[in-house]
Amino acid sequence: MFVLATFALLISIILVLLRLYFSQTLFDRVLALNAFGTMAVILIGVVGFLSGRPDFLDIALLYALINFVGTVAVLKYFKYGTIGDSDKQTSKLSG
Amino acid sequence: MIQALVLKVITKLMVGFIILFALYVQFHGDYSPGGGFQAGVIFAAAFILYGMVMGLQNVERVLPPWLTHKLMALGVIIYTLVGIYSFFVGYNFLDYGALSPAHPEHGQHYGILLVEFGVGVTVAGVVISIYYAFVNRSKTSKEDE
Amino acid sequence: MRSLFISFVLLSLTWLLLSGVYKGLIMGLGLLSVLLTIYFVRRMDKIDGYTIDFSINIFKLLGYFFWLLMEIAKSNIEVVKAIIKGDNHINKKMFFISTSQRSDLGKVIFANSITLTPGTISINLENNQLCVHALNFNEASTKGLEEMDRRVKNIESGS
Amino acid sequence: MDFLPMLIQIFSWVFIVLGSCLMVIGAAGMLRFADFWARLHAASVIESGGMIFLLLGMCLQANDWLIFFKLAFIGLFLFITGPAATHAVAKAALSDQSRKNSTKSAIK
Repeated sequence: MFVLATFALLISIILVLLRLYFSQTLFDRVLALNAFGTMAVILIGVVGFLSGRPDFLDIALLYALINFVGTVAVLKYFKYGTIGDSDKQTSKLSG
Repeated sequence: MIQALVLKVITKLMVGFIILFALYVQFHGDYSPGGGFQAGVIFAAAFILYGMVMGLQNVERVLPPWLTHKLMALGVIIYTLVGIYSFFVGYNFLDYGALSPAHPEHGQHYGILLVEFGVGVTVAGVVISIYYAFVNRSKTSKEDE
Repeated sequence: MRSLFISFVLLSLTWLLLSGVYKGLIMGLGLLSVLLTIYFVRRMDKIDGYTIDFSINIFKLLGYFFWLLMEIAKSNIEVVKAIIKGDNHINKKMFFISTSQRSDLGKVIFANSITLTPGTISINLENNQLCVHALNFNEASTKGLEEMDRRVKNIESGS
Repeated sequence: MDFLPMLIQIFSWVFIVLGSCLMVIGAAGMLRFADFWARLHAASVIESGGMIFLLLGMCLQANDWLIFFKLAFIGLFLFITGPAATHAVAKAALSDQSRKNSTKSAIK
């Protein structure tokens, strides 16, 4: 059963990576990256069950967290040009 | 500061759990995968997320830059003090048995815990300092234009 | 004071459920960790001056959660059908819907529920107006969203 | 009492197969749709349906309370942050689109 789930996840990861490769805009890539992250989290859990060592779940939780932070960082960087404060940007727009 | 209300509320909700998860990884180094380095990175990730969503001034007031610089040194000091303590009591450098001569097993447990704590503090300090340095650099380079 | 107690209980429960090692030393470190976390979170709340208003009825929230799971299952079937039919049979539309929740948390729960059900995605939340993008727009979808809005309003405990 | 474990096994099989199917269909949808806004919905199938079903199936297979709770935490975390991330992507894409449109009309 877990072998089946692993194969399904690997196939969908390959499909998403193809999307990542053949997309034109940035947001397509961020979207594909986000979906890839979700799949990777579940793949870690499934492989942990498959090898009979489910203590990988800590790593899966960590990956979910880093995926969220990374998505926010990429979006913020491409919207404002910095991952820090964007007050300068707003003052530039208004002034 | 991001104006999206959804991101703001979600960040405020999750940041506490992220910090707690970092401390959990820190103190369970010998029961599950993880340890000082990962814990430091998660701890820093919580503050970086907060800084990205709620603005740089806020995060710099929660954890001032001078404090992160001190934290970098503090971790190394903890690490070294553990080593030097065992040195002075008459063991080898970083021989954890020195921490509890009657039960060397317990001593090793405490030693690993302390050394991992030092590693975690240093990594958290370094990663947050890198974030501050990176952000301030991009700010000044924009002023140059 | 009440929020302090709630956050302490929640964080301690999280630690105990995650940890699995119930020895004195680790439990003591857990207590220290919870206190440190509460210190940081209170500090953040004080500095940015934005606290989340937790006026939510927990039992109603659980009931809503199961209703939401049913909705997710239903709309998953719809979107899978749309994917199999392909590009020519979809009717994309972007429209506005008004939110009637009082607290920020209620609005965010509503927006997140819309995004969680496949087929509708919340795009922009501003001044009680929520911009929604639907994959297969018809009359029933606005009705469903209005019912969801009513249910989310229902879980907010009245002051 | 042999009935209950068998029922649990059957349910976890069904959930895992269903979740795997939803994952593959969602990924195929991301590849198939031509438009970014349609792809958002395909990604949403992956992040809600497939994720929930696979994690439920794994929860039923867990033979330890600790593993069960860790899976529940992962599920809850993805349940809360996944939509927020999708929302952020959609919002950024919308503002980018409107900015491009406004510069185009300004040039005209």
